[in-house]
Amino acid sequence: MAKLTYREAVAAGIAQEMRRDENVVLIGEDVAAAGGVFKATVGLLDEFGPKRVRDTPIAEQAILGAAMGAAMTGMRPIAEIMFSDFLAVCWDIVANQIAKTRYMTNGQFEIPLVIRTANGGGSRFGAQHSQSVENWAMAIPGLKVVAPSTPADVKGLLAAAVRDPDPVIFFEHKALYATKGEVPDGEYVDELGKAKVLRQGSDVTIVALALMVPRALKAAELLESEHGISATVVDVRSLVPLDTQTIFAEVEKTGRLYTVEENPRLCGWGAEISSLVAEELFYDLDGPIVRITTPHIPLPAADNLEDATIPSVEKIVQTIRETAG
Amino acid sequence: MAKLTYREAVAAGIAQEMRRDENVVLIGEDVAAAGGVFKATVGLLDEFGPKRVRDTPIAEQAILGAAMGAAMTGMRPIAEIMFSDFLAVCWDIVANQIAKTRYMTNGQFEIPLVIRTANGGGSRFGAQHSQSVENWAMAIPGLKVVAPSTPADVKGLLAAAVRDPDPVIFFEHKALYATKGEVPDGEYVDELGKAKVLRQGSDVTIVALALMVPRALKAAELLESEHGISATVVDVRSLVPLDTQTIFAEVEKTGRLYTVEENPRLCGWGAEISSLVAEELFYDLDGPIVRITTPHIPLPAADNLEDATIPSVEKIVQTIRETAG
Amino acid sequence: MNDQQNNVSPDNDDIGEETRLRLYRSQLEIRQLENRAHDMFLENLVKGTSHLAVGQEAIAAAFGVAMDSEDYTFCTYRGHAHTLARGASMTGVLGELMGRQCGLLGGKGGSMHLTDVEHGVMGSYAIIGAHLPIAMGAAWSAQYRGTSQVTVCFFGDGTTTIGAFHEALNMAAVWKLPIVFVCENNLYMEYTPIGEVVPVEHPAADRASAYGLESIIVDGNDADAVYRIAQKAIKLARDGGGPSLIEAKTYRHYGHSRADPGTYRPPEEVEAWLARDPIPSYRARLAEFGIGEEVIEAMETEVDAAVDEATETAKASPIPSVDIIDKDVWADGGCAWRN
Amino acid sequence: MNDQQNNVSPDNDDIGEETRLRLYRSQLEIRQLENRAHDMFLENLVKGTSHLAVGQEAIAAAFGVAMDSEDYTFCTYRGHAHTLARGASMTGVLGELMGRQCGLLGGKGGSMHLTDVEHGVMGSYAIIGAHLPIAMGAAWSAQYRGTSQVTVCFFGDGTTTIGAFHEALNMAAVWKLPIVFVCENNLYMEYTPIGEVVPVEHPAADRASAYGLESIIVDGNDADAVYRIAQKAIKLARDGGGPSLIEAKTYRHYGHSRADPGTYRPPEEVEAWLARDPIPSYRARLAEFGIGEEVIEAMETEVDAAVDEATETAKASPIPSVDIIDKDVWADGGCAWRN
Ligand SMILES: Cc1ncc(C[n+]2csc(CCOP(=O)(O)OP(=O)(O)O)c2C)c(N)n1
Ligand SMILES: Cc1ncc(C[n+]2csc(CCOP(=O)(O)OP(=O)(O)O)c2C)c(N)n1
Ligand SMILES: [Mg+2]
Ligand SMILES: [Mg+2]
Repeated sequence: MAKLTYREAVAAGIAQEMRRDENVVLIGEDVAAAGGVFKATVGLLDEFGPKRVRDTPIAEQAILGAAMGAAMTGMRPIAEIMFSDFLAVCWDIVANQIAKTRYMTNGQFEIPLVIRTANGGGSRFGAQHSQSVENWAMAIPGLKVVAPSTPADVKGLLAAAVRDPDPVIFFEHKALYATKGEVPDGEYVDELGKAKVLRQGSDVTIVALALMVPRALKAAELLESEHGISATVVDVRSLVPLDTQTIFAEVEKTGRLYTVEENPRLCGWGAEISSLVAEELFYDLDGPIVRITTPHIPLPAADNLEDATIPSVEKIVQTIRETAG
Repeated sequence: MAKLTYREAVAAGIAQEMRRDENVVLIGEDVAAAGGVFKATVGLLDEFGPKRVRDTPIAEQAILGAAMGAAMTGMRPIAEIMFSDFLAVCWDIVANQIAKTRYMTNGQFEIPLVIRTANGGGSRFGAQHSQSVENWAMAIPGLKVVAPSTPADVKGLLAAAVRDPDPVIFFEHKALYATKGEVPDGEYVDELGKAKVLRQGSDVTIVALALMVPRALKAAELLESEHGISATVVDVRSLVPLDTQTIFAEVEKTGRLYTVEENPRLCGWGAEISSLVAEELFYDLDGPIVRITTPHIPLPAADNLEDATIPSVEKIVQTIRETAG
Repeated sequence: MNDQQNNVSPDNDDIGEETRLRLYRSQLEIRQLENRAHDMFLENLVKGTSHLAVGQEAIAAAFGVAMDSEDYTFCTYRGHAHTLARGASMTGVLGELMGRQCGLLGGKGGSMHLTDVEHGVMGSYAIIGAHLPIAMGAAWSAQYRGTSQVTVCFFGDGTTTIGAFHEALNMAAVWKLPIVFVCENNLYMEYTPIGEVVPVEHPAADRASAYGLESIIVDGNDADAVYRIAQKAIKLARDGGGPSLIEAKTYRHYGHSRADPGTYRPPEEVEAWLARDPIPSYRARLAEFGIGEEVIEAMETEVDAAVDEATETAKASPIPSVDIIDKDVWADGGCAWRN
Repeated sequence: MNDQQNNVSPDNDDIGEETRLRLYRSQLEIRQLENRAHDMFLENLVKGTSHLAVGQEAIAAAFGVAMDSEDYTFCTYRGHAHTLARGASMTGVLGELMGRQCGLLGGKGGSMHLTDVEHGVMGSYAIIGAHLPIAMGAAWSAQYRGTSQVTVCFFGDGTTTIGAFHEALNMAAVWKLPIVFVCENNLYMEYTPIGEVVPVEHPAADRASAYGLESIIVDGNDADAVYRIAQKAIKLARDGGGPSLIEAKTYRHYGHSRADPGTYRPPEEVEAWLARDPIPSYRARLAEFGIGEEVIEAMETEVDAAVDEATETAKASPIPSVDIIDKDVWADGGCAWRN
């Protein structure tokens, strides 16, 4: 096991797949010579050359159109959309073309591509460079949606995404790029659609994603040590496919569900999980399902404002303490 | 009261507001000379002239950019996006610009504009011209979201949307354009953010929107007459602001909530309402919250396939019959 | 600018009889099938919407004949013509319009999404502009994989004002991709004349230089002229010379779509263009080049019969089983988003 | 093409001393404030990211001076310069970069969204291309309301490849809107040379003809040259003559953003452009036109003092109250999405 940063794990996952399969290529703005604005693709141009690692114009529709056309004709492109906020400028290609073409053509195409994008807040970049939009992707039939919280998951899930025959939107979290963790050496491939139980408790189940996972874990520690509340923490990892089995099993055990979402409140992924549980596990519940989310507002930029907006460890602790009684 | 079609009510609402305020203008593809592809803007060019009713190039980003820039500088534009599916090609202007600019600038701007768009299925147009995407809009902080089900609501809510100082996405339903209903004569303005209780029952509460409203009403009749189940039907009308007071009051009375959504399952507006109820009304519930939605798939085109996909009266009846016990 | 002429006489024929007959047959097939589709609307056998290319057949036919079987076509909702021109089955096309099991997409896609991968028809796209970047991607793939495949991407004049057009042209030019962009300028977007929404005379050709490309305009109602230009552009692409942007002037005889009688068009304009109908004029040219009336008539009879047969087969085809609704969202064949 | 020269001598001065002093002062203010912002990054007083316009000041300054106070400016994340050039307060700019209460946006927007409606600064937009259609909308509004306001919209070379650029230019041209599009070609998008992603030499000017516009290139490091072109284009717009597209050649001295040391640029290139720094050369020109050293120095001292004072005021400003988080999502001042 090597210790890698989350950003190094991105490059490691891509490199692993590019070595294995020459149809895997990487395109995006400043991904090649510059190694990406988040330095998550450093070294790939050197190893694989400009034919396979390509800088593009600022033209997100062209980038994803290129990826889709290539995926329809035998390639396995990885396309970077620098910030997930910019998915909005190419949303038609994502939501209407990539997602629907296999179905509309009665299965004539496979569209095996990965869209990597830097998601989430915490960098004081303001409302157009900090959004968590994983719920936008989850709402679109035909897309798979992954959002890892650790370097190991980055490598393993990215490899799985590249090998998957369907289009996968891969949300990397900006505020996690610098974090470090053990990553299995050698070829490492994880499985899409599996949640991970990171901590087992008996009172409440906390379901979290990406940056919210370390916060939920920390909150669980504090709940235990300071408030005597024992919490399970589940890292959802993959919104589509959604591992309802794992989530449901944990909710059944504790009878209480908390979701911790970075996306703004309305129609977030936590709403979907909440509604599934309220429908299918209603009689196992011992109390209300509580969603902890960024409020339904654009994200402010100043440090103290941003910190007070995105769910924090304190916010999680406080909400659970006040409602888990 | 005159009997108008839903499409005539669109033109009537726009005309009412254009007569009142010369800063109200209408732009879009083929809205002027042709009166709109759904004939919902017939007569407006004749009455108000080409300065106020303008045909545009096929350039949805330009259309909404024009509307936003105009709204920031004293006008009250109404912009048509022909099919709501095309919101994807201008999603950046909607979600990142129009929705966020007031907040980001600390309130320096008001952005009073209306985006009208034809939403929903039932016309055998296939997956790129039939989507229900009101949940996309609901997920974006800074947007108001309205979806009327009757000609009267079209006129009244459209007028309210034009007068509202915030950006409103106004979803007209394609399959309702030909329906008729009484519309108040003279100046008629409704209020955004108010749901309507259309039918009062004692066993279950059905919450529906747009095309799903007449289906829910019909289902409620059948449930009553054939299965002895007494259903309340609430027309949500406005997703943002959301009238939780009215919805909650009705759920409290029956103890059972059913949502009927045309949008595909994941992260639909029903999930949001379900999660609100599961959090705030948990102890008033007598059984699971059930969501009836279009499955999480792109919409097929052939008549029989489309009919079997979007929630039908039968599907609503059957689901409630099987679960309301 | 490259306004194409026909300075060719029967003694000096660069195209040849066999190709000419293919060009005529393809135009005829499209015309007859489109007219049949129109009739079937009126009988309410075709559902949803539908966008006919009657009047514009020469363009699809000429490219269809000029392309190799491995090449890729991308087209729009007005794509029955381009789909047929690559060899897709008439039954498959009509069946799809009617929402039948025998449809190219099994009824799932409808008239706006005709696709037939086996014949290189890489899809019909219903959102303006979207398919230009996607076609560009297929061209990139051919370049990357080192095949000699060329991509041809058809679109309308109204499409030249949307962002995706610009993004695709720019990237195709920078990457020197093997693609031919074909703008069928039929003078109207839906109901609005193109001149009211574009500040230049030639919506595509006047923009070629913005991408470092040659300005090319061709008479889209003359299959020979289009065929020559197509051959040249396809060869350029195949030889690594990069993309072309071609503007073909043409006119649609019907309205924009099923719902549109096309009354916004001046009668003189319609008449003038009907007089330039590509099919009778091409028929006359066949005669000029010495092809016998009996050969032509035999072909016409054959095509009529083929369209009749396809119509009957499609009518006899059952509607799709509702089981397919849950199929093929994912590559595993299903639609499960959860375990 | 319209390559601007300075064939003007001190005896034949079309610009005049007062304007020249305003041009110099504006450039200086921008330069000093940007350098101060840079220093404050290093002290970690400026948070998030930040994109400096050092080296490109002449463009913002010249337009700032040429515009009327009622006119509208739209700019990008690299917009401190354009914001200051319209008269926004230095404290407001620095305060926003630092996330303080005194910031132009109260700390809510950050460095990429500077806006000051009172001074006609209609916003800084951080998503490439988006503000071109929005600026076009403001110009349409001025035309509709019958005011004489002109809109000026600044953007970079890299922005010429995105769809929104194309859509906005086309519609502005068709509607003959009172707007001036100004492309600041600093040779790079972020880290990638513009020549690698655009198939023409001049990313904006070579595309003007696609919108029926004149091709205009100007030395963006010469405030006088930019001022002359600005006056002309603004007058054209104000007189109902429609839009212009101007390409101003320039160079940024720092990297793209806070995180970027700019090492991908050849040292010779950097050196050559540093030698063409707009500010020392403009200072020399002032002397040429007979403006005394003491006048210049007094101005420089004044500007330094103003920047110092703004820095101290901003530093002393408290951080925003968290109460504002819930404010101004809606025009009613609040953020309620439910009753
Ligand atoms: C993004 C988008 N906007 C609008 C439409 C509606 N629409 C369908 S066809 C059409 C006109 C297209 O004109 P043109 O490109 O000239 O093609 P033609 O129909 O003439 O073949 C429009 C506006 C669409 N499908 N997609
Ligand atoms: C749609 C979109 N794509 C990518 C980016 C990331 N990005 C920010 S600045 C920039 C380069 C812009 O280059 P240019 O237009 O030349 O402006 P400059 O920074 O040189 O002033 C890029 C790619 C963005 N903000 N928006
Ligand atoms: Mg056309
Ligand atoms: Mg640049």
